[in-house]
Amino acid sequence: MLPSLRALAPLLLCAALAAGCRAREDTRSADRLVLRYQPLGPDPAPFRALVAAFERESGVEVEVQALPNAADLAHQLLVTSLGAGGQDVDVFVLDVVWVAELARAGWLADLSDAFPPARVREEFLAGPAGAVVQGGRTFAVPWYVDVGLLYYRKDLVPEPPRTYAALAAAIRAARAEAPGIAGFLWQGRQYEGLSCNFFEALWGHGGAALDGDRLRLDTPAAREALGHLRRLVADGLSPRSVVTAAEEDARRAFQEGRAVFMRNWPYAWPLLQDPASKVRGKVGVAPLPGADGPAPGALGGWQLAVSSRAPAARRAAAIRLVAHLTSPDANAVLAIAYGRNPARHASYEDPRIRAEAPFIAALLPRVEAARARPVTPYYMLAADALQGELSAAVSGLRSPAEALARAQAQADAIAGVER
Amino acid sequence: MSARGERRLGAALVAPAGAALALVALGPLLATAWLSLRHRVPVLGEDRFVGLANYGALAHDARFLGALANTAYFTALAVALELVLALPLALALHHAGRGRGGIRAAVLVPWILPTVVAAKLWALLLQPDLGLLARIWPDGAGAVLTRPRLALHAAIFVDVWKTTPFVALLLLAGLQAIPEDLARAARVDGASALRVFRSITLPLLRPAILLALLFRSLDAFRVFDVVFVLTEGGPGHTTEPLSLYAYRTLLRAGSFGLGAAISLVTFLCVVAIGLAWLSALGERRPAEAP
Amino acid sequence: MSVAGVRLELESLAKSYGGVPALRGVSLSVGDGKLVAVVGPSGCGKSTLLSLVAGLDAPDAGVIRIDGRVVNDLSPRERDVAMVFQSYALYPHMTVRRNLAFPLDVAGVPRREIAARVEEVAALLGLAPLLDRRPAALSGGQRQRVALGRALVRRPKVFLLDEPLSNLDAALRLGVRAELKKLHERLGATFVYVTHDQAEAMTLADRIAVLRDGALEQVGTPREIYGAPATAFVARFVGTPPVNLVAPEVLGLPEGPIDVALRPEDLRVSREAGAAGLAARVWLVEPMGSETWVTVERAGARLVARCEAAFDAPPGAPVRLGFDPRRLQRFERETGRRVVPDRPG
Amino acid sequence: MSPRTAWTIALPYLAFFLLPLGWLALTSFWPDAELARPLPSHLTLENHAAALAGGGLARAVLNSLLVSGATAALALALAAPAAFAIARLGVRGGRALLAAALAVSMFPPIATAAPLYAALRAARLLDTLPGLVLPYTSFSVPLALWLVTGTFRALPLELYRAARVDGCTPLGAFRRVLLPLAAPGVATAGLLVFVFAWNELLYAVTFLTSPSRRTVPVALALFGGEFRDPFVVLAAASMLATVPVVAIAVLFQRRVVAGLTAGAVKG
Repeated sequence: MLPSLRALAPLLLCAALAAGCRAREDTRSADRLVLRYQPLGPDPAPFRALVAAFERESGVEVEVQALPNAADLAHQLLVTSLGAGGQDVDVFVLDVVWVAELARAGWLADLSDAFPPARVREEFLAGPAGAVVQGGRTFAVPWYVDVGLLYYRKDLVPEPPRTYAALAAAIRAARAEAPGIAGFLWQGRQYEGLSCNFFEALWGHGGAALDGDRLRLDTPAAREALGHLRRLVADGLSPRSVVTAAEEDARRAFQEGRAVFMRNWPYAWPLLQDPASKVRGKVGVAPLPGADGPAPGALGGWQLAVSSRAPAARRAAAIRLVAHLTSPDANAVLAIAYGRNPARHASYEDPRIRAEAPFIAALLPRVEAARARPVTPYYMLAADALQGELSAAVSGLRSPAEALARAQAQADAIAGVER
Repeated sequence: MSARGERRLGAALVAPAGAALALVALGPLLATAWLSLRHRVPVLGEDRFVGLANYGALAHDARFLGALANTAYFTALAVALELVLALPLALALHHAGRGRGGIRAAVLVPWILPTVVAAKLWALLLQPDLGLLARIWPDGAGAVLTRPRLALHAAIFVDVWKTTPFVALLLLAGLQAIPEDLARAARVDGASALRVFRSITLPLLRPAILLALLFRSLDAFRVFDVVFVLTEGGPGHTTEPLSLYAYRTLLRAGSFGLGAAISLVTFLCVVAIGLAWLSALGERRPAEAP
Repeated sequence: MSVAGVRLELESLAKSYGGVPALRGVSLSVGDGKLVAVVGPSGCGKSTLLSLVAGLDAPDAGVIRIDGRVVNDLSPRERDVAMVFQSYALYPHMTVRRNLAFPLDVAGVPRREIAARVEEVAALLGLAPLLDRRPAALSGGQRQRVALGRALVRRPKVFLLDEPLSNLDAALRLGVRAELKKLHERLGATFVYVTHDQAEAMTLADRIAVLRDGALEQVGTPREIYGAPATAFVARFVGTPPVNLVAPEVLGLPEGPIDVALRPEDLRVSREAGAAGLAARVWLVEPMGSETWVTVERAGARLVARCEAAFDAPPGAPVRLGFDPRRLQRFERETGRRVVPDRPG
Repeated sequence: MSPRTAWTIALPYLAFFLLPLGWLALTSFWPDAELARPLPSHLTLENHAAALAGGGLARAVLNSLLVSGATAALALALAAPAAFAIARLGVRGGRALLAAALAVSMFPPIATAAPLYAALRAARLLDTLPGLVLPYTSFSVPLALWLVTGTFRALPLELYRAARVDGCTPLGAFRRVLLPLAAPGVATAGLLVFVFAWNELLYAVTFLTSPSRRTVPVALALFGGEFRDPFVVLAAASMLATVPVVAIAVLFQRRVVAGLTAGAVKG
């Protein structure tokens, strides 16, 4: 008697599990939206308040689902659920380099009526506006932006360098003062951050990587740019460790006062000013250097898009949610509570932001100059091959010329087969 | 119940497990096999039958061949080290007497720790600037991740740290099945402790060892998390295993057909390894009494 | 306590494993309350026979009848047989009490009756002080008795014993053997007793079945088996020391297509010079206390004789051999079959 | 080997396994801003507080315990009878099934994620805990099957036969005699399956979307921001999440091993 009950226990447990969890229905009504985004910061309250305000105004319930912070995983989740033709998500975030790809796949609703391309170009920064408007139609709305910056030690460097040569000279000068200090920290690990660093160097050498839809990687400027990155390591201007470094590796070392320069995103700023930071009050921010003068920083950040799979009624509600979350007021919440740079020009004049997030307000020139990585549907397809070759060159496995030739061949193979 | 009834009962008992496997594991496997014969990039709206073209492309793909070599090297070295390290540990656990529960709990923790955390812990310890090891040996072990030809060994090391307890537990289960009288008899026969181990324990432990080798080599061949957290396959793909290549092809590049082909090749390698171990296992298992 | 014995009949039983025959057409009838010993060298099919009777394996052909009822398609639980295994197969996770109670428990016997019957069996076998121990804490003899008790407690129609004494040391074995014999006499149940030890079979059995390579060589009372073995194999299998089986010329008889067998007690060895008989030389002398075994060499063959205790001779000493030709048994050399004296051959 | 020798051998292992864990524990008390320093200026409980904030981690631990427990129970419920049948009932093609099970389960999880996603959605099991238990179970049945089959084979055949002659049906012999004796092996298999389910991230992150259904690895993966990698919080969270599992594992092991002294099986 008892033993047979025991044998049933697993089944009962499963039944209990099933009873405790309702199956998700594909046919949600129009007054229930699903929003997928990556957590903005440790404290979810300000964002929740923002969403709650929308729920009150519109009478639409919003279910918030978190995407993992690993961009690859987030991309996978979207491709898995959208590619399967599912309706389980209505509004979701997109990296700048995903918009073209997912728009071409037909998974993004056309938002041109609510956000006419002309108005998007006018109200939003040029970089993100260029990424979300594809073929004269709007497929996403910029939410917040990021940009590559040069952090430098004000106590060791009198003037931020505007050229690579000046950067090298400044490092040598600072080392005379502080022996053993590392020079320039950046992100050389085999991942998307390395691509950002590479494109910044490419633009700094006056190059470009796009020819129509086609990626152009094997160019003289690209070879110079990659050679420059490799030389930073080989000549000791950057420590060998940059070939495995991501943002946090660089930020932590810089925060401990171990380096003169660092390339990083704006998120590092408040952390460097932490009371426990060794460089608090000693850090300045400047445009990245170039061969002949400052170079644009790479554009990062996220856009909000609406699933084309959502039925019309829900799509309309979803578009209203996007409008709410990208409004100037929402820009202010994100800037003040989470330190995210607004995607709207006007927000940088917002008195609330100027008062409570002066660092963000001061970044206007940087975000205006920010440039997107190549906007092409093939970028994500080729990014993987590109990262591996860039990493191989930076770590000295191959010459820059050879690495770029290989990357070009792989990118062509992908795009060529696709067409 | 007649013998035929027993066989029928046996089939009935095996059926649920078989069905579970077929439904949830075999189905996706076949789906993937079919996919590997197609050229399919959902984001580009491409989906057509291409036969074996994906496999043909892999045969000339330097990155694929590199990943295959990385994976094989990782598997061989990690599994060998784990076995060599786990055997004494299993013996110690078996003979520890008082307090063995404590040791068992302690050595199991690395294995229970989520792989992501274990890998991040070691990523922190191995971080080339600030990691603990970098501070102790600035240009030695501490900088291992920056060296293309050494970085893979860091991943192997972390895998060994995390998985040796698993192997030890498998071997412990094997040790517990060996009658103690055998070792006692051999001791009485004048064999030294080492001799008992070599002539009694080791041969009887052979099935457990082969089982551990089987499971670990199959699992190690699919290594993913450790490498992903430590190096993401860099520098320059020198630490990239097949599963990571498949992952990137599927999820980042969204090339499902090619990704499926890589997965399937990985799978076939795993099957080959499995069959090799199985035949080794089979030779050693005496014919079952009827 | 006693159990009603029943008749067990086997008809043309055959069984093979993976194409290798283990039993070929064995027919055997065991009377109610009798103890039949199945003997033979290891691998002869003894254990297979027990498995088939117990219902642990199904025969390829043939019929098994218990108490007149065909049981081929019945499961072990429906056959009402009990079995004592060579390794005793005590359940290590149960106490002696639960081991003994197990068959009754499985059969759904009421709790109080189980307790009573366990007590009864424990008293019978002297297990009472051990009831709350686990098998690991018992000596070999104690385990053996628990195994026996577990069989007894069911009061089955047929007892199957698979080499029940082979794991006991020699001294204990004789004692338990005697106990078993008394137990069988008292119970009056039908026993099938498998052993490779002919002495056990001779002392215990009402009838002995000699198996060789899966076929019966002979079935008979111990006296028939010893005195009139049907084959050379049977002759050699029973008796200690073993029978002398030699070519006839060794014993000074005319050559022929036969071997002759002579029991050691029928061979006389004489040291007296000039005595009549065949000349031989002493090879080995083994004093056994009450008698002495003497091995002699003659014509390249060795023969054993049981002599009086006082016999002694150094190796190589010349002796004379004598025997009564009527005690000789003849077997065809080709088939091993007994040559019946009144038939020519 | 004497207990003393055993301890001498075990000690270096303990150091090898535990020192990094000690470092992890220390890290969980480390102020985030000072992570790059050789030693922290002070210790803090902020990370643990951050890990527990919102109750997400506690919920995740509960979910993980449910999912892993159900997976282990279900996998054993499927594997143990099958293992018994293969080991003792002479199922035709038992070996082939073992091999096939192994092969199928060794398919790279990443390749099966998409088809499984579609299947689970069709079954309306997406974003439910049973929807996770199902694939976990089928991927851990082979390991359980192998280990338990081995354990059953190691038990003397005569015990099974004795139980049959004593009146048990095949299933009765399995339940009353073989299963209790195989308990250590079954427990080991259960523990291995439990930990596999406990650790799994890819399926969990793909098939579960609601915050209230996250498992521990998913919850851990969601700490931090786009660039921020608050390892100290992750360390605190993993310490908090790991303690109950270690406790369960130890209790589980000890309970099963107790009372079954080695050598008793041979009788």
